[in-house]
Amino acid sequence: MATLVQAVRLALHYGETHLGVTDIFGEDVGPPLGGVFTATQGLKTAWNTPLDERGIVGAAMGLALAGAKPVFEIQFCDYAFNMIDMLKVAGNLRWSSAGAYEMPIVMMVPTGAGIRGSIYHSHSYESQATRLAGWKIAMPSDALDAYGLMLSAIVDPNPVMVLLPKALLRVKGDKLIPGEPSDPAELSRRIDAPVGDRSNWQPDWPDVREYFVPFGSGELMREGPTATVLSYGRLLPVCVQVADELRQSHGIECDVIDLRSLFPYDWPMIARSVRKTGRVMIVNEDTEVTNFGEHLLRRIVEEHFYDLLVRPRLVQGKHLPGIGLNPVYESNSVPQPDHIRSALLALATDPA
Amino acid sequence: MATLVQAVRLALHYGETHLGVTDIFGEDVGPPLGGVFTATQGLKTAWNTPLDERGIVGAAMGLALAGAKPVFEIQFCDYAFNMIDMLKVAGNLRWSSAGAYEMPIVMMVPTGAGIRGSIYHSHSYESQATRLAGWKIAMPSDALDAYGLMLSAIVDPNPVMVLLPKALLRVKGDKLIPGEPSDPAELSRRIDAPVGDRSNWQPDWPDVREYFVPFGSGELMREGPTATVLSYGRLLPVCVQVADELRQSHGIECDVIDLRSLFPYDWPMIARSVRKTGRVMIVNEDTEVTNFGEHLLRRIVEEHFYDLLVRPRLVQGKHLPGIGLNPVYESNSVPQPDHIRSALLALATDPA
Amino acid sequence: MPASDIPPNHRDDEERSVAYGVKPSRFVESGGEILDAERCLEIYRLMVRTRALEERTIKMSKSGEGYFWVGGPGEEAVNVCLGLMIKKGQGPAFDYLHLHYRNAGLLLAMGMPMVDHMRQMAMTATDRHSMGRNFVGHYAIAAWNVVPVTSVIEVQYTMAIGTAMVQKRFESDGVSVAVGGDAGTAQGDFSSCMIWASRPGQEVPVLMLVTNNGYGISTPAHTQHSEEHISDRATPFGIRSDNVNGNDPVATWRALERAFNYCRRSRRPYMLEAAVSRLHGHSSSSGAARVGGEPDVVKIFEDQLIGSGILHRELAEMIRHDAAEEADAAAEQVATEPRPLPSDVEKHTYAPSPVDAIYPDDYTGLPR
Amino acid sequence: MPASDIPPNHRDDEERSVAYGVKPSRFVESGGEILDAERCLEIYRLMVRTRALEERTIKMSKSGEGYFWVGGPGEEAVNVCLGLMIKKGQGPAFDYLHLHYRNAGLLLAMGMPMVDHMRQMAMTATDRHSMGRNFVGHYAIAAWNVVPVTSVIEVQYTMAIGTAMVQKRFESDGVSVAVGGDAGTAQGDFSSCMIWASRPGQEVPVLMLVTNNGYGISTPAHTQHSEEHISDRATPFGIRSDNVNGNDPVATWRALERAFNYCRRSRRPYMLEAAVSRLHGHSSSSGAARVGGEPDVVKIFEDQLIGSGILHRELAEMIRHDAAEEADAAAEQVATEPRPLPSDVEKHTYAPSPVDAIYPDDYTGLPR
Ligand SMILES: Cc1ncc(C[n+]2csc(CCOP(=O)(O)OP(=O)(O)O)c2C)c(N)n1
Ligand SMILES: Cc1ncc(C[n+]2csc(CCOP(=O)(O)OP(=O)(O)O)c2C)c(N)n1
Ligand SMILES: [Mg+2]
Ligand SMILES: [Mg+2]
Repeated sequence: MATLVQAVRLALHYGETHLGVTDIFGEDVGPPLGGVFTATQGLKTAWNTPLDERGIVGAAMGLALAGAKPVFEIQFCDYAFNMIDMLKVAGNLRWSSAGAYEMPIVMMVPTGAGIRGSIYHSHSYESQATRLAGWKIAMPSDALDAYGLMLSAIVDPNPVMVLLPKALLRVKGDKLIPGEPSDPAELSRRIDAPVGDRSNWQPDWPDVREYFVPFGSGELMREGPTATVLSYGRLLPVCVQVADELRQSHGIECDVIDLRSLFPYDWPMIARSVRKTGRVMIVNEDTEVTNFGEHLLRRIVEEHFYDLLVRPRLVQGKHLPGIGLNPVYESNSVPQPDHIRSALLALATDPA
Repeated sequence: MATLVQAVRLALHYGETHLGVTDIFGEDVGPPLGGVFTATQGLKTAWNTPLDERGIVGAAMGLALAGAKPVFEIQFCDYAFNMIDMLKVAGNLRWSSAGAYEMPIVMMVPTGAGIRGSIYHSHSYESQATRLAGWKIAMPSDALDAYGLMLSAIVDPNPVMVLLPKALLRVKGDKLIPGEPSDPAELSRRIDAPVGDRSNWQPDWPDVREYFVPFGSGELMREGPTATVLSYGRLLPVCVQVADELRQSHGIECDVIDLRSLFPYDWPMIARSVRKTGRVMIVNEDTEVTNFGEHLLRRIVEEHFYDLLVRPRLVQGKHLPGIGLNPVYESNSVPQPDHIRSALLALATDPA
Repeated sequence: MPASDIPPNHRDDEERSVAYGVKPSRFVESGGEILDAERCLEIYRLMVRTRALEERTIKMSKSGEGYFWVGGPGEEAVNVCLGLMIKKGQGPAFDYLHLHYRNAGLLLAMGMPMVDHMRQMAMTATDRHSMGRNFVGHYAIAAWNVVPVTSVIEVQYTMAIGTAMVQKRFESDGVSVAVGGDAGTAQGDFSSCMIWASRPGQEVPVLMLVTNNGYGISTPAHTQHSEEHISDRATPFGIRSDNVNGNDPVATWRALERAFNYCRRSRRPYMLEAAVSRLHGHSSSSGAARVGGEPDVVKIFEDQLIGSGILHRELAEMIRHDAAEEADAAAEQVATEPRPLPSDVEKHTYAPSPVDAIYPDDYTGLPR
Repeated sequence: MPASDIPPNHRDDEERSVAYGVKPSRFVESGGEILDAERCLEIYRLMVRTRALEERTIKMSKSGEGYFWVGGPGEEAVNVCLGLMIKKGQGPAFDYLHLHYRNAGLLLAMGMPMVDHMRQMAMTATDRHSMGRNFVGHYAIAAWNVVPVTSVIEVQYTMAIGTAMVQKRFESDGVSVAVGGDAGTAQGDFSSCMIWASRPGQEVPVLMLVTNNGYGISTPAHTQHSEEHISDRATPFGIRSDNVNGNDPVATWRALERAFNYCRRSRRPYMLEAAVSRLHGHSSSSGAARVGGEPDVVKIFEDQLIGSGILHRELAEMIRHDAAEEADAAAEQVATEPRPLPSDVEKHTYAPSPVDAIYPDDYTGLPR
């Protein structure tokens, strides 16, 4: 099975061969490197930019205005805070001009902690991103969703941001992408650039096919009557694992929802589950003051207050200036499996 | 009584004469204009910068690192989205360096709608600002608080942002600043620059005195057993007015809390009121996805869920790409007195 | 002046004039340049119309027919000359325009009716640029490649990189024109544009035009900028540049012509700085009253044309009168046009999408 | 070489050498410059120590004693020469250092013990720069005006404006030194620094130093930058500039000396670009293996010193050996030092404040 980052690469390949992608660019995105996480290796329309995030966003907007279909990468979301004004412009340009222009750009950006990235390779971005009106925001937690969300991002004529969980990029999926060779070693041989000199290397792309994960559609990963767990990205697999453990150890069965699309989010799926369980936990790793999880909680409280049996929980990153390099920092500021487990157990067993 | 913007000016005067402020700067902050809202007229340390917000923040940080005490203005918060990376650095620099350096900078910035400012003079900033770990964020709703919060911002050795509600800048306070002449016409004659040539004008500063509003201290504007209204900035006076009307018309009496300090916020005051009333409404004009009000709601729900008698309300701005110039846009995207009134009435009368 | 009297170094002008379908009988000389009379008259008429439009718009900001005014009185020559040179149309074969908020003259010269400007000032639902959402002069016209003007200073220079890349690929002679003020060049985006537009082997046809009025709101340029000419900043990047007196329409025409010729042919960037006046202060926020001490390009050009016998005082008077009437009529027309409705607030947020389960068409509020 | 043999145009060098307390008996000539032998040996020794420190640190990144490595093998000459010229101390009377992540040599030359660098690599609680929070080489030393290094490329150039303003006011001869790479100059902040540092009548003593290693991570500079020399960008702002071969320590010393002299005396900005090698790739992310094809400044200088009879091969061997031992000992020492604790996570967020009802001392989690 493809890893998440291979899935992104396959999606971009499909995008540039079938969906009209004209430009894939960013710092170190073109040859020889093909992206610091290899997301753009071997792509025919990938190119390198100057070290200038504002220029990257501006160029993407201009390309889109002139009818091209750009996908750009910001190397780490930690470096996507010097051009939020431009992201705002991209999000408001259609509205401001009463529909005169569209802004079909795709931004992809590695986010979150988990790679020993110290203060500047550990930021989260969803709370920032979901504030950008006019944008759609997605965050896959596995390879197939990454493929399907990237394809949706490409065909959607609006600005779309795909947040890539850094720590999951090298994790293999458990479902095949349509057209993906079933042997992961074969896939790697065909599409991963060799170490060392790559000047004569050419990928041998498998014949992957169209597969969309529509915006606004979550995925119910586990089903159960007791509680609702809402998550996405890096901590989603942890939530699934914790839910499985609690089923084993305590016979507690929960809905685990992978949002996948953060804006728009799958409100029907969330509401259905909350009505059913009356117990809600929201999990993400972004810092906890003015956090996107707090928005989800607000919607739930505003519309399902009387359906809630016990107090809802949010498990989030601490409000701190950074995540330090020594592992003691990350394990004490970003939710760990233990925190999630004890929070879920408490939620499930609170007397109603 | 001084207007809010006069209070800011008096605070800056006190700051540069008694509290060690060395530099007050920003675009059009120095002579001849003294700020697009006149906040910096006549100040001896006020100077103009190039049109470059990144340079402004960087210069402020450097000044602070070298022992100066800078106060800088960003002309409108609408233009404070191209340097959020630098605000993050300012907030994390002490933490990152394990206390090697402090970062005593003050940023003041007009925010919010209400001045027919169209798409780019109507943004709010509190949801953005409260995400900045390491910063303290304040927002006055009247002149005296503006004075007291500015003085606290100046003496606090950490980065402090003072959000100034644009639409209230010309509103007169109802309490005198210590040392303020009681005749507002006299005050104006003494400290407002004349129209036209000002090259020979000198302000005649009144002898204002020290007055601090500490961070983390809210103000209980109205008291009552029925409900808790949490607000700040531009909509705070509207909440007070609505609360007064409901007392008149329906005999409903509510706590109205002016947060004043958004981070840290006065949790003891909030918790006390929520325990008392069990009914909560949070009001601000920022857009509603990942809004600071949602954080306050989360704290309340997480810690006082079982104290809540009815579902809490949030009254916030709509999730939209902008606020348009024609008044129909603002009145249909930013909370209006009517919305606040009907939400409060519903909150107060919901069957528990 | 018979054709044979044209000095030899102006012969190319004669040829161009013929190409324009103008009988090359008369010329105006100024700033060491020469321009044929009919072109001068055309420019003059457009400058007068622009001025009338601006003045009527300022009046609206004071009368309550609109709120905020910002515009370009003093920049008419640059705008009109630019507008007349634009390769007008939709898509990368044509010029892209990345403007700021002082470009009414440019749009008038391209053929925009005054009423299109007035509608934005009056915030009508019929405002084609923004449906009453944006400040006046914040144009957006897809059919002419006028990309939406945003109030955020200088971001237009970064967007111009992208449109110019597409133009270069299409092997058209289209140019991406980015226009901004002098103070704005302090933003990093101005520098980004130079770096990106001059990438070795990847140069793109961006015409960076700086209208230097000597101020950013209240701040004099000379207190913040050490550059003798802003356009000198192009040199280290191998970008060709020039500067011109924007109060001299003839010189401005020629400077712009050279700039466009270079960009169209070489497919490389060019920077032109034009010194202009700011006749009504920064915007209505500073009163928008007529300020003294600044040369008035319309008056200067009028005197020049009258002095060289091309324009009669009576004709000038008539042109001014017609322009004012045209502006009044446009203002009157928009006064009764429909305003946007509460139901319009969310419109045009999203384009329809086949892969969106919540917003297949437009935005409709938070997901439900 | 007796003093009388010194060519006349190097006489000032002799005087300077005397001022340094060095007997001007021997000199090294290189790149058209000359430098006395004792200084050369001092530089050489520091360069070797820097290289040893870097190599040991790289080893830590592979052995698990630390994680990520980034540093400056190839930039030793610039760093060491710079470090020896710093007016070291706290406050505006001294130089401020706004660095990036390749400046170990600079700090060693200023007198930082190796163990201070190693502690950050090993993420110990004793790490004086960041208490185990930041990547190696992200120094912060208040006593020496080394302001905290942040990974965000190029923001140091904007902060340098502020420290230089204070230095100018104090009428000291302190300089604010900002150091960054070549690719980073594409960020607008580099341009901001030039604009702010050269404001007419408000010039400030910023020394902008660009270490040009020809790459930003994997991207060759020549594919993105049209400037022949980055330092040419200073010219339009009236900022003096120069460029130098950073693989020539003698030329580098002289170029830096001129730069500092200018800034210290004129209280104005200066830009120096140094061409350097990148001997171990960008960082441990790209393997940090030694790469071929790049000149090695330590080797070059060693050969130069040996060739001119100033250094014996045996002494060079010994210096290298000692440096490696010193680095090993430092690495060993930090291995057993305490690590930060869970209770340290919130420490140093806030400075104590008399006007904070919630956080009078440090941050303690959300308000309660
Ligand atoms: C990023 C940003 N910062 C600040 C402003 C506020 N502002 C609007 S116009 C202006 C001055 C612009 O001066 P200049 O670039 O010379 O253009 P001019 O108005 O003189 O034509 C400023 C500071 C803005 N619109 N955008
Ligand atoms: C704002 C920002 N964008 C991207 C990065 C990621 N990054 C780290 S180093 C680097 C390349 C820097 O190249 P250069 O400025 O030439 O310095 P060098 O590393 O070559 O010394 C990049 C892109 C960053 N740290 N900061
Ligand atoms: Mg200007
Ligand atoms: Mg480099």
